[in-house]
Amino acid sequence: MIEGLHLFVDIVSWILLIIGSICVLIGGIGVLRMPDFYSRLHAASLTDTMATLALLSGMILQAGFSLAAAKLFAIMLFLLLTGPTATYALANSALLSGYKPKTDVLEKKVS
Amino acid sequence: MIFAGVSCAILVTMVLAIARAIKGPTVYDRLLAVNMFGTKTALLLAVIAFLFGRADFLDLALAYALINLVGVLAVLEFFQNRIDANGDASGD
Amino acid sequence: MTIIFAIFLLTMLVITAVAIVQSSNLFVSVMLTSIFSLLMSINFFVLDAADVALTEAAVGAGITTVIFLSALALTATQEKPNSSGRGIALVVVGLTASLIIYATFDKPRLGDPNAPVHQHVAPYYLDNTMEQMGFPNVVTAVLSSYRGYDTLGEVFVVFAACIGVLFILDARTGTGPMYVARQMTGLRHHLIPQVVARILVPFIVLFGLYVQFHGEYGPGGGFQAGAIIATAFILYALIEGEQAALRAVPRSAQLGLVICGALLFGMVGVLCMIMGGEFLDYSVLMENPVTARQIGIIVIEAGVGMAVCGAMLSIFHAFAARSAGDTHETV
Amino acid sequence: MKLFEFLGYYNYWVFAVLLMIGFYAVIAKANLIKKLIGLSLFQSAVFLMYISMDKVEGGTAPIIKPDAVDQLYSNPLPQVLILTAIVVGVSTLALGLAIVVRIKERYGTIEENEILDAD
Repeated sequence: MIEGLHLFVDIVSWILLIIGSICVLIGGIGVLRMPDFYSRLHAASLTDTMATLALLSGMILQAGFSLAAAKLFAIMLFLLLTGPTATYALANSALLSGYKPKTDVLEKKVS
Repeated sequence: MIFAGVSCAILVTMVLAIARAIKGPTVYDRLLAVNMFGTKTALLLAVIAFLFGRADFLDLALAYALINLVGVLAVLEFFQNRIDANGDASGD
Repeated sequence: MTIIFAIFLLTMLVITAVAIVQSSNLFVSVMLTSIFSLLMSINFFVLDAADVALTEAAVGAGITTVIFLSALALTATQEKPNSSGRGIALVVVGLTASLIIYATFDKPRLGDPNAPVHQHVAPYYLDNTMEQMGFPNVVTAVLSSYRGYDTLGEVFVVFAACIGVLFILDARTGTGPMYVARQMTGLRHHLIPQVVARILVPFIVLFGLYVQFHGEYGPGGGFQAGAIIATAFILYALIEGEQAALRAVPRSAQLGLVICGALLFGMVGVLCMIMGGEFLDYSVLMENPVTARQIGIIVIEAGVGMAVCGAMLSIFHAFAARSAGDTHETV
Repeated sequence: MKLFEFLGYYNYWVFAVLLMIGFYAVIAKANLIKKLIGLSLFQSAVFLMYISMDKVEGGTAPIIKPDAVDQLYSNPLPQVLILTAIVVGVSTLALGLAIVVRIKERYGTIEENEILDAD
């Protein structure tokens, strides 16, 4: 029973870690390949939220019930708090400074 | 072994972020790349701490998670002043 | 594994360094410098230097960037093109680089346990720290006890640099109109960062105190803690403006921290002499030498933390006050 | 194995290259802030070399694990030197920047050749 539980926790944490890695990679590629600043921001925020959540919860499951798990939880909490804040601040100040989103790419695709 | 894979994924993302930081074109793009690089550093440090089996070194990742915001806010603070002073928004 | 990591990270380091020097926009250079510092910190961590990595994290993530930016706000952000002497410089640099690389082949390979550097005093420190100090972090033990003189010197260098910056930038404790900084404007529009940063500041201070007092058992100590706590107050100054930050921690308090920290360190040494030992020989402070050393180390680490925190804060405020509303200078 | 032996010097090569990149910025650039950035690159290169020397193969950071037997630890001495040097480096950098700010106020420029012309 305990063996089975351990295996289950391991499998769940691996799945979470793999999802996290894929999200990190997608975000990275998006930051490089997206056409303008706001869409890049969108890609980067994926790594700030989803990847952080998946990777760190995977690691918490691996760490078990220990001090390390508490520290990982704190890291997750603060990353989830500061990452979107930085993204928001960036987007807001870019918009305030008059930097407009690029829309012609989308229009070309639609028409 | 899975941690080695995760750290490789994060390393590749860091390379991409550096490419964006060097390419630009606007200051905001670079700032975005720097911020992303900071959060990825925190994640990578946490993963490496696990990979090396010394989970007591998670303090480093915690330090980055806490103070990474300061750099971005500082750039916005001083940069906004610049823009107001010059009256132009291109920034580059 | 380590070697693959190292090659990856070090190559990124070189690319970033080239980009820093290449870029003609100084803002861009400073941003890339902060990436450089992050990479450096990971490198230190991979090379088994957790304490150094934490120091680089504490200093590089906040303070260096902020000081550079406030200096840029006071000077210029664009470098003027200038190509005179570039050829000679490139030749000199290339020659020297190849000379140094040629010389590295005489060095022991990375990680060689028989390298001369590992044979001298390091084994003594590693073998005796647990017994003589009673705590596991050898770096803290060497920093504050075995090599206490060095650290005292470094604290006084930080102290002197802080005094120098204050003299050069003429940031007096006076309250005349010219020294009261105007409210910074950059983050006035941003409500969400303000709220989040207000939540964050106490946690950063708490983490700093943890690093300060956990330094004997994990990575940490006075230098790192001082930088982290200073970063917290710098964040407060960024979101609330200069005036609010100076109300919270006035200039006199910052200078007091620096002076008290440096004096505390020195006084512990003098106290050891009064008690009949040598300068900074903590074992005479109490009956039990191990407890005495621990007490001495905690006190001097607190002194280091205070001095570094005060110095970083006064340096930041000296720059920020000038950039905020400085029009009185008529040299 | 031979390749890994050879790659054992990679840290020192990067040290040499970084050192010279920093040095190039100091001697070839006329902008004073760029010179200071170059100086801090130079400084970081030196830090990297010291920390490279402290690494021991199979070792770990010098925080002693009480229960481990025959555990190798990296050398604590270079770490102590660099730990203090990082903080001192920031304070001296701030001193340099303060001088640059005063030069800008006095001469109105931070380009070396223009300052020399103005004198």
